[in-house]
Amino acid sequence: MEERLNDTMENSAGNMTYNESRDTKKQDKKGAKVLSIKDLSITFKTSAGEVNVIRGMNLSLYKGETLAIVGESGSGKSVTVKAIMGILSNNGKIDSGSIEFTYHRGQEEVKEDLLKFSKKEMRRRINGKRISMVFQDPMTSLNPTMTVGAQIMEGMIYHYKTPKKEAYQKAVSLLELVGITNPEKRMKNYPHQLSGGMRQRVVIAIALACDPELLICDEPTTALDVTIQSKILELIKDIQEKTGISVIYITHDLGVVAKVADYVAVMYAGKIVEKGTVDEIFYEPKHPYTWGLLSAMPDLNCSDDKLYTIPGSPPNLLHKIDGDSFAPRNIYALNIDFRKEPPMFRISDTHYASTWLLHENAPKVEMPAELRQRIDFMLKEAK
Amino acid sequence: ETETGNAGTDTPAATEGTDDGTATDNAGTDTAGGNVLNVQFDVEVASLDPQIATDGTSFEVLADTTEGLYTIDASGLPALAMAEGVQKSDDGLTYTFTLRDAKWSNGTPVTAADFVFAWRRLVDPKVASEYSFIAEIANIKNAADIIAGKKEPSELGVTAKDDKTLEVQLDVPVPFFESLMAFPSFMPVNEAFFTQQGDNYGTSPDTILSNGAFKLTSYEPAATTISLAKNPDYWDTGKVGLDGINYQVIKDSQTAMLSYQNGDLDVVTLSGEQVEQFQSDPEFHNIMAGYLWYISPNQKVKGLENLNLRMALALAYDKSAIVNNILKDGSIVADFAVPTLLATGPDGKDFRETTGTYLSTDKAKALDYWKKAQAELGIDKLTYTMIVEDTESAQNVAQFIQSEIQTTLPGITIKIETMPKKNRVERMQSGDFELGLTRWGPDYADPMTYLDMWETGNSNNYGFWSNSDYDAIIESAKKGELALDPAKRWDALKNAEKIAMDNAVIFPVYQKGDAVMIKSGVEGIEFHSVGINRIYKDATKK
Amino acid sequence: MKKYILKRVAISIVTLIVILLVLFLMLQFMPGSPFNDEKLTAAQKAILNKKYGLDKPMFIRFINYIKAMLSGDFGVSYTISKNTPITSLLQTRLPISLRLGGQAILIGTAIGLILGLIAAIKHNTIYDTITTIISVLGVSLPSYVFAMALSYGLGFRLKWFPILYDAKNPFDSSVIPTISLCMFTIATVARFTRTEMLEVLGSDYMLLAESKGINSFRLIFRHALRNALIPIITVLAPLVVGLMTGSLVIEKLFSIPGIGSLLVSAIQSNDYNVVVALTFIYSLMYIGIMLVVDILYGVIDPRIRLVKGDGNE
Amino acid sequence: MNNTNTDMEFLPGDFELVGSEKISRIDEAYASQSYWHDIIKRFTKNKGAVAGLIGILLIIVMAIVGPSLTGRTYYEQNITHQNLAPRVPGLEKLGIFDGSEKMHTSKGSVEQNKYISSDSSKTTGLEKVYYWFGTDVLGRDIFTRTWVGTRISLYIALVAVIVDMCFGMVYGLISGYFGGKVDMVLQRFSEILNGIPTLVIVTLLILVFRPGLLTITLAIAITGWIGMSKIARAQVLKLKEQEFILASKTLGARDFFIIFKEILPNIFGQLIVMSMFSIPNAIFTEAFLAFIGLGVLPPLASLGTLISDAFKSFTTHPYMIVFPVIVLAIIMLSFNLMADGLRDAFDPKMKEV
Amino acid sequence: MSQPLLEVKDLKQYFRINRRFIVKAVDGVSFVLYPGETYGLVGESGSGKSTIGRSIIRLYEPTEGEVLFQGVNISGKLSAKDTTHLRTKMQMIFQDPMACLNPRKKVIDIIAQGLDIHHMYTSLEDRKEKVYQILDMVGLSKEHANRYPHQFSGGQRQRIGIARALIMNPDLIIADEAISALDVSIQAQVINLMKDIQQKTGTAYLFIAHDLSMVKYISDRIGVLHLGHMVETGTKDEIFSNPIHPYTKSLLSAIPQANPKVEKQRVAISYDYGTSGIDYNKGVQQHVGGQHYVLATEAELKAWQA
Ligand SMILES: Nc1ncnc2c1ncn2[C@@H]1O[C@H](COP(=O)(O)OP(=O)(O)OP(=O)(O)O)[C@@H](O)[C@H]1O
Ligand SMILES: Nc1ncnc2c1ncn2[C@@H]1O[C@H](COP(=O)(O)OP(=O)(O)OP(=O)(O)O)[C@@H](O)[C@H]1O
Ligand SMILES: [Mg+2]
Ligand SMILES: [Mg+2]
Repeated sequence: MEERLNDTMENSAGNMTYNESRDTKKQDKKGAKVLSIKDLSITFKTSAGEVNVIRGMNLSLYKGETLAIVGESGSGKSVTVKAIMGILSNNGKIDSGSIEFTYHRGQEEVKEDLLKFSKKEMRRRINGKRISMVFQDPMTSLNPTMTVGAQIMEGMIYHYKTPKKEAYQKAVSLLELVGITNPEKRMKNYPHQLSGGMRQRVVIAIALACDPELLICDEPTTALDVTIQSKILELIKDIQEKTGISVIYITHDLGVVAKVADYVAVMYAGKIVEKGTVDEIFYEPKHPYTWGLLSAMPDLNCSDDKLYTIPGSPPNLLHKIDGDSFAPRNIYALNIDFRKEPPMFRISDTHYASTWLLHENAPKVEMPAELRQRIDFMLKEAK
Repeated sequence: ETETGNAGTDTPAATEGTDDGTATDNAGTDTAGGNVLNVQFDVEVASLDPQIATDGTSFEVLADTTEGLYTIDASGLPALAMAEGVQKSDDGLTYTFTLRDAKWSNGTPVTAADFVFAWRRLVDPKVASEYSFIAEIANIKNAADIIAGKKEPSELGVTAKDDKTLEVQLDVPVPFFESLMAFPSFMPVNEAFFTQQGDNYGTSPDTILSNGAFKLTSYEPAATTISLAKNPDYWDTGKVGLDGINYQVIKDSQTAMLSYQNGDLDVVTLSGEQVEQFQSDPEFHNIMAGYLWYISPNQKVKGLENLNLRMALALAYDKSAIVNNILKDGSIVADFAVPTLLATGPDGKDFRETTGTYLSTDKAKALDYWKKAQAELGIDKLTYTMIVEDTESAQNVAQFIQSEIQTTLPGITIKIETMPKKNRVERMQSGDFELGLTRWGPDYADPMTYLDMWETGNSNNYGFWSNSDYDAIIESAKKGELALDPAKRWDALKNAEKIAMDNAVIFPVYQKGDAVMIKSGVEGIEFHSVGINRIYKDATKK
Repeated sequence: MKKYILKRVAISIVTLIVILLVLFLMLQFMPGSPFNDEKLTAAQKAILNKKYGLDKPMFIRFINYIKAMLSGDFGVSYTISKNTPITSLLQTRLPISLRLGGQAILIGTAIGLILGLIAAIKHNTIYDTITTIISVLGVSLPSYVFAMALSYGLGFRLKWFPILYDAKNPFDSSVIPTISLCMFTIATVARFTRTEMLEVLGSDYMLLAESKGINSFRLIFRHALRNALIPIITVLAPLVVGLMTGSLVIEKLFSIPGIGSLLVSAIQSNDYNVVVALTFIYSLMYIGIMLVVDILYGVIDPRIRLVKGDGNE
Repeated sequence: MNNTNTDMEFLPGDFELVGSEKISRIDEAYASQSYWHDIIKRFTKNKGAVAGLIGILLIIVMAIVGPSLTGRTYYEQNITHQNLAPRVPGLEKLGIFDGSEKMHTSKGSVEQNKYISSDSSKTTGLEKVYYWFGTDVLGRDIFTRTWVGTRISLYIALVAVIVDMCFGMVYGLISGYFGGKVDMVLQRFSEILNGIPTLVIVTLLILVFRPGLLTITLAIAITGWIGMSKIARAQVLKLKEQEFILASKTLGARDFFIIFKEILPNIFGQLIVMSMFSIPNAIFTEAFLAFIGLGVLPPLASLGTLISDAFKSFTTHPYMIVFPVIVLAIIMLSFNLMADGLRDAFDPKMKEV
Repeated sequence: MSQPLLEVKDLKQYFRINRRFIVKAVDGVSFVLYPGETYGLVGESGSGKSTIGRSIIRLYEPTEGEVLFQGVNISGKLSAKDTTHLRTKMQMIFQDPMACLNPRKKVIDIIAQGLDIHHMYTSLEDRKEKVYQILDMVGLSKEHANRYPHQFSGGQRQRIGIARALIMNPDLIIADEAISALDVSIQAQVINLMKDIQQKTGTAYLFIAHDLSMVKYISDRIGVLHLGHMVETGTKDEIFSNPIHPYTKSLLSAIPQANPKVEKQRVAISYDYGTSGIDYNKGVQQHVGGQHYVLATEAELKAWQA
């Protein structure tokens, strides 16, 4: 399998070899590329100055695949997917890059750069119908003045002219699917009458209502208990299996990532710092940030020791970052990290990481011992 | 939102006046179609019941539709109307009228009983006509007692000898009795029709009868448009030149003028502001009105009891600047207490023609008086507040007088308080004022309509001035021996005016004129300053 | 909710009676009387007062009035249209004011909303600035200045519309008055719409709606507007009352036989019954509309609960 | 692709571990921003707000110095100078403000200039006279009167805002926050007050009050606050179930603490904007008061009375109304722009420009 | 064990949606909480966890039942003294760190709010000092005191929320999903912080959360809630190693593990109240052993344990 998450390689250095060949087997199974983000850079204008929130991002997604994006709060996960949907806030500007989306119009397959679409075109052709999104904050992302039923049915009626009755039936069954009891009654409720978890499920139902080709879930299950969470994740999986849609998950819950993702992208400060298959990321992480992330997670089996935390806080993107943005928090930082930005180093056809530690000249640094231990335990468990 | 508006619904009454407004030729564009005159009113008609109506606007419409015993002719003198002839007894106490063959618009003849019915209503306390006092002025027998509730209305000194003969008895001879008979309060009402309509009388074209030149075709209470059409049953219908009249109530003078310029109106009244613009226009006319504007000093206020101070104030402001620069509507300087063109004496001359002028502006003299007053009062500074009603012209005049007095008489400060007219009247009647800019309109064509105001105890003697010589003259001229001798009475009234003016009881300012625009082609509208303001019977429109 | 409305209606009736009582008290102190013509003597005034029952104590008059009112009798006018039953005055005048005010409110609200929406959607652009200026001018210029400018321009110079109101041609002749009346509404609505819409448009649920791919029209009108309506209807309510009960100035300027100009004359001439009847109508509308607004609050935004315990046991 | 790699220059120490000492622990993202500095920056970046501020300063300066610029007093009458159109030295050469005006009569319109006689053999005595804004019907200088009137109107604006803020706002906050019975009673009370047409109430004030600024203040205080109270109430209804309010409650915050310390700061911006809308209302209420005799005493005038007086000459001498209206419009526009700017600047959430 | 800090006895909290529809959010829940202990409350969303928290802290008026806090009944009408006691000694941390901080107030004022309300300082200097101390305790610096909430990251905001609660020196903190909006490393920060604080001050926590690994990590005892009923409670070991109630079982089986190879295969046990034939209203709290109780009838308990 070849470089499949990373189409344009900014850089490849050292002993890593760069291979253009394609893994045809994989492609056959998973189908064509649905989404391909190239060199995306996004800036927000604020009173304090311009904030470069996404700083050159590359990502692809194939049909039927599930991609998980993880990373620190504020690293730009939501901004990225909002850019895909064309719903960036007005002060945001896309400086460069492209987002190519392949979809079906009737039988025909079309590939278009979403960034070239006007908002109006996006709404008419893409949003809801072909890409739909589950929003991060269920408390505020439902319209407080519309019943949840109306909000679920709206997309169907609008896009497909579904008769009201049919839409109603479908909405009820969707609510049932996402595990809401008494769906008929809940249809008539206003969002404030539902608990946070219920609201989140409603948001999911809205996203599923129009049978999209690409589903983006921005922290879809943070407010849900684990039973419902797993129900919903399975539901999405089922749908994915049946219809072959592609899914992007954004989540903080590594358990969820482990459950659903085929591929994982780790974001830090507007960049993808590591990406690879889910196994690669969980069992062979290469980037110090990923190490931190995996260590911080509490483990059902681990002891009462203190949880590991990553020191410091994320960089202020208002200021220009010299070198590696993670360097100030990185206990394995090299001198060059403060001077030069690391390129994407290729580890395997599917696994890339952006850290100088992978450079041939760098000292051999292994992941922290506790993490190693934990991974070993996990691997053992897996057998 | 704020509101500017005219409170004024009070109006003069009685006979006589002058005409000034017969318009010139030239065809104008006619929008109303036919020969219909479009006239502006600035208030709504309050009532079309002759015994209830009190205001000039109502009177004007009443005069279009209803005719009393007399009407006022173009020269302002009473002319026979429903009465065909009259006989006056030698003692001047009994009048016998013979009625002409005239019909109400429902076909019933106009009879003497219609007059009796109407006049009894006028004095009946149950009807509570606000104008019942006019029957007292006319001195009709028992009127005062009936009004006061001491006698029954049926005891009023008026009787229908037969259908066409009406006899009226007076307590005291009244020199202006015939012109009073043209006053709308004395207009007839058909009893049968009136009782039939009950409370609805006079509220729509169907509930009112006409015996005059026009009849109503469109009207409702407080309507802003009223239409009249020529009455074919009118006894003198051949002489009526118009096919009809449309009244349009427009309270804002600027809108009215725009409508006039648009051709929607034929007759419109101008505000002072507009005069400057239109005064050289051939369609512009000045009409003398009866109102006298004056300042009333309250003599109970410290300082104002001093004659020198009153004289100083009365002479200190430039009246000609007021009429020429501020009002510009044909108003004239008032150096008198009884207006011009109000009353004609036994000598056949206007009252003013044979009397002098008083209190003419003289700033130097004013200053002298002020010095004397300062010495007498032992002060050198004074502040008075002048209360003024909220109309545009009153305010401008007041501010001008304020500035004039303050410059002419150093040491005197005048403050101005503006208020709605009813507040001003209330405060003046209760003596709660220092200086007040006020006005008085005539009720009937006799100097007495002004002079009896300054009698001791009269409710309109705002300044509480009291002079026994003056009181004696007035009393005698009303009911005493002077009443029996018109010529002597006339001279005595001139003397009374002199006494009042020499005492500076009031500080006259101006006699009001009206500025109207009349479309060329409209002719023959009669304007009067007393009673019915405009009569359209002889008007024509080309 | 039904209980709440019933309770509110009951309280509103009491409020109305209190208003009338206060009014009676106040009228008691109005300078002068309906018969305050200088020419009337004290005796004559006494006769008139007696005829109309004005000699009775205030409280008795109040009770009598309420009694008569219940049977639909608002008394007669004393001065404006002597002895005319006020009901018949209202019959002809009220519909005119209602229609004109209604027109102005509808048009004003519609235009105001549109302007406000444009300003909010095109935030910080020239459109935004223009609407700000329009709405500031709309409130800072008195309506009579607008009215006169319009009748001069459209009526007199261009002759597009008649200057005066004409009952026979109520459509054409109400164009200029309606425009002058709705300026204030336009301005107010535009401004509040803009402020609120800016907030709403920036909210998360608008993003969700946008991501559903529905068109802008639906986005704005189905999703955003309702959430912005609370302050708008709050400011709109008194405007509705004010306009529907007749504008004092505009009716005078255009000779519109409505109840606004009637109120002015009535106050100026102490025509008590007319003042009371018109105030009653005004209060009735005011209270009614406030009630509607309060109910609307709950309908528009289901989170707003006016009654404690409604939904929370 | 590898060629980029060859360009890379590595320094000798590049690939050495830094060690933990260089790792930052305190973030300095906002350390440099001071609160006031930030507000001022946000305010000054807002062009409208700055324009508004300049407008207000300009109007205030003119209200202070304007009346003494022409050497004429606001009450000085010169009846021979009445109804003169504006004439400004310098500008008159451009054909504007040259003292001429158009008069429409039934014969058509004529251009006339009262300063200079059309008959060159005659003089008007006004050739050297300049009235920048013209004169009124009594020959008073409109320029001076306008700026004197501005003083009064600014005072009224201040009163209106204070009444709104002190009374209407508090009333609405309390009514909305407590809801239930309190709301019922307070709302009914304001209904009674508002259910009687303002015209009736204000007309009756004449019995109790004497003209003057105190009366104006009171009249505005009686009815001016209700609109604001309704807005404040509506805003509170929206906010009072928010989580940070609940948080305050769990801390045992008293109701008034919550109302004034928690809710108010969050709606203050909106309320400021709202209160700007009550200014013109107050200004015209004063004009109406003047009309029934409770405003400032003539010859003193406010912008409102100047406008309502000049309105009577609208079709004949339109210039009389133009200047007071323009000044009023500038005041309103400036206040509103500034209020918008202030609201945005004081809103710490507003990150966007 | 010592005297309980908090005793919840048969708490019921109903919401009336409309005349016909009443939500029984909490339907007869009892549990105790001891000083210095952490009690984790888990359960389905909508099962009434937040409602319990809010009823205890008296944001809602309980429909029925008793809440005793340090021996004082706080479920009825409260005297001024008891109110002050309740409001100072029991605090809450909210789920959404942004929504629960007043956006127009500086951090120092937000944190000092409780002090202000209960006049718990001698001078402004003292107030400032106390805030700085707390800031330090939650790992913020005093430079942060003059900022506004939006100028912080999510984790920092939650720290502010914690600081606000801590400054009152409470005996009980109710943390309603205090960490679910945060990312993993920040969650870890906050949890570490809470544990630290507990060690230092002996504060008890009522910890409401979804993330069972976190709950397991922090709690001493756990209560499992379902449809307004406490279906099972016990120490974390009792619950995790010996779950009895089918809902608990299903819940535990659904915990996702950050181990892709395992996770992808794992199948959760499903549980549906409607079809399970269980009636919570019939069950009583059955003692299983230790502090382990299950809501069940005798028969059910037998069946489940088999
Ligand atoms: N409209 C905006 N204006 C200015 N900055 C913005 C805007 N929207 C997002 N940002 C900034 O962009 C950065 C990335 O935000 P984003 O919402 O994508 O984070 P995230 O990765 O989704 O974090 P979380 O996990 O907390 O949701 C943040 O620093 C945020 O402050
Ligand atoms: N104010 C309220 N009015 C009406 N119903 C309410 C209210 N608050 C909560 N409910 C209902 O009570 C039930 C329990 O809600 P609660 O918020 O306690 O659940 P939760 O366990 O906290 O759920 P989540 O984990 O999703 O936050 C839900 O059915 C909810 O709809
Ligand atoms: Mg996000
Ligand atoms: Mg909850």
